[in-house]
Amino acid sequence: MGLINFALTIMGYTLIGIGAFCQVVAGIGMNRFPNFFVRLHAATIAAIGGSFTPIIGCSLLALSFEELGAIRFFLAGGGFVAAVFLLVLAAVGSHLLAKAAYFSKATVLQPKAVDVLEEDVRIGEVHE
Amino acid sequence: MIDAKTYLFMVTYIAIFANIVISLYGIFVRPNIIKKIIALSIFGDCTLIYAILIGFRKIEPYPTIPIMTAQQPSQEYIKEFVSTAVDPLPPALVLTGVVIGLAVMLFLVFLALQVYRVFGTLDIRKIVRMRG
Amino acid sequence: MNELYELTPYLVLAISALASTVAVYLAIIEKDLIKAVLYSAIQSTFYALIFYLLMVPDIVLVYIPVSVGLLPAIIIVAIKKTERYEDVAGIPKSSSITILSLVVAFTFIAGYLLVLSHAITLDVFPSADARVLAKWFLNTTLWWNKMFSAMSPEAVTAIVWDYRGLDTYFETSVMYLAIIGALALARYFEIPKKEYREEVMGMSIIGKTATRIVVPMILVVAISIALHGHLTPGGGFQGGVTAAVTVSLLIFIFSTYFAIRFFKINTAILLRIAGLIGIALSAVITAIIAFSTGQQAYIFQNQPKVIAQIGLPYEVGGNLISGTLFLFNVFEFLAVFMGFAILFLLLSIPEEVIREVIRGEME
Amino acid sequence: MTVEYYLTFFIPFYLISIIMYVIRALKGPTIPDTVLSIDCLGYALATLLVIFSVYLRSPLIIACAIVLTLWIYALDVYMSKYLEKRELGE
Repeated sequence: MGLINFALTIMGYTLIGIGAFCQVVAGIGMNRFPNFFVRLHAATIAAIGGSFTPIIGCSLLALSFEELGAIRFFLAGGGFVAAVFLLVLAAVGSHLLAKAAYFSKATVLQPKAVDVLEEDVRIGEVHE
Repeated sequence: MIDAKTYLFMVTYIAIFANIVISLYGIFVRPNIIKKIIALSIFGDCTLIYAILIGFRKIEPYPTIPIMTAQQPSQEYIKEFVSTAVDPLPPALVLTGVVIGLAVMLFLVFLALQVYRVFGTLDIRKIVRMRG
Repeated sequence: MNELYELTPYLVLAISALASTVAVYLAIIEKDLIKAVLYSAIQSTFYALIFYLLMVPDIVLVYIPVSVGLLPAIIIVAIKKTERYEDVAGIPKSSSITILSLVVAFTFIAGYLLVLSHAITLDVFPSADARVLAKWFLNTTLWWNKMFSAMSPEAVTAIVWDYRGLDTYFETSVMYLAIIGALALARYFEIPKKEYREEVMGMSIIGKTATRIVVPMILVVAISIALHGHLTPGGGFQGGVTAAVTVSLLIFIFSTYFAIRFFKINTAILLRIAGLIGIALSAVITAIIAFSTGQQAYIFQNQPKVIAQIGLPYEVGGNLISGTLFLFNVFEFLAVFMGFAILFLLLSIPEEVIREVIRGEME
Repeated sequence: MTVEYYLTFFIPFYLISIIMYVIRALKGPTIPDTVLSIDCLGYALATLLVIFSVYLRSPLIIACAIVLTLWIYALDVYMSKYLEKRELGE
């Protein structure tokens, strides 16, 4: 096993481990946080830390996986494409959902400390 | 004879059978047409999974997909492929079944919308009473 | 005795099946239809994992778009146009107990049948051996003898469009009939003529920008799934339903009036008919060539057979194209994509327009 | 067998988090909570699909993960369109 392969393997396992940790943290947060807008925070950890990172890690691991032959580049490329889609779409999806949930009042805002958006809407800077 | 893998596989089999029973209850007892459509789609999915379960093979360590990765396979490669790949016939039947199931569901949804526009309700009991 | 780590796929299989049972139970007894749809989406994602672990990637590629994407979308549209809550006035309160007793009874029956099948055949259910027919298909899908082969490394696409091509042809026509039925129900409805205005219509600017970037990427992925259908998992059906997401994204994120710049209903119907004619022509293309040169041929013939020596080339310039399978995949992609585009455009017609039309018909 | 051996250490964590997302999705008091949990569930499942495609040594099945990420986004879009007050086509 060459040095580059060894480095790729170690990096792959490390990223997958970070992803596992982030998933568990996000799962706990999803269950313990009080309302929807706080849970968005857990969702970002689940999407970026918990999914984007380990998919990249799997791609790196696949690149170093010489038993598969030339087809391992297919696996690595597919993993990178999936990661890019996830990076773009997870954030946008959360944004659309949060905006719709706020303006349609489909979810409760309690407990809240401060709601700046409400004041902006009242002044007229933001409108929906 | 029955090892841990077979036991876990039987758990899957029985859980999906439970899904069939629950969705049949939904189709027959629940009054709303949209709820009936949801239950019908779940029932269709369960039957498709049964079709796939028939084609599965328990091979050590795990079976492979019915797709070759070599463009010009040798005799030995084909022999190994045949001895490890799952049955390709159920996927071929299920593949068209999924798409046609979706088209039929769409037609049912269009019918339900038309029923709502004409009768003003989706409750099957009220629609039956309105006849005449 | 197996090593413990070899059990992982089977363990995940069992866990996802049990989780899907919980989701199905809640989806059926839920009074709020929107929540019922979401619970059935959870069930669908778990079923996708089950299909994946049963090693049938073709089904996963077609099942995820259909059951996670298109079906919830359509039912959500239907709920938005009709009523959200189910009226459960007449149903007895003990319905959950009824379900549980039914489930227990029938599960015992299923377990009994399973044990009976083990006892009769003296073999455990996921058998280690495959059926003779399956072995035949797997053996001949890419073989040195072109007489019996489909010359495609993917056995599923070979069965769908070569070995059992006539079945698939009639199943495609069933789907065509369902779409014709929907078109007939919506025969007098037209999309109102309005200009698309960027600042008033659609969702927020972030969503629009991201969708503008992503839609071409989705189309590229869909086309690559469709065109590589004879080499990798995928094919016409899978590519078509993946591409149908672009139409739904354009309608939901921008508006119908933006989407009909690209997909007018009549154009979509024309392209769909072109796809279906293409499928029919690909089915008889070897027969046409054979009759024009005075030979014999079968319908749905791909490679040369014993008494019919005409066949399409299975590779062009060193690239495997598997004869007619490539053509079938391209035309099926067009037909499925445009069929779902038509249905989405019909679903997005505003309800006031439809009600006026129906009032006019009744008077 | 080394890859299977090491990946088995990580897979239970993903399973635990998936079960936690399912609990929140089934419990979620309002609809946006449920949709958000289904999002996270979908992303965790996509990760699990990629990991299993390395685990089972079948590189061709990676395309499923790409399609899953696309459609989870589509579910978001549908639900936020439902929650908005405007007509569907606009």
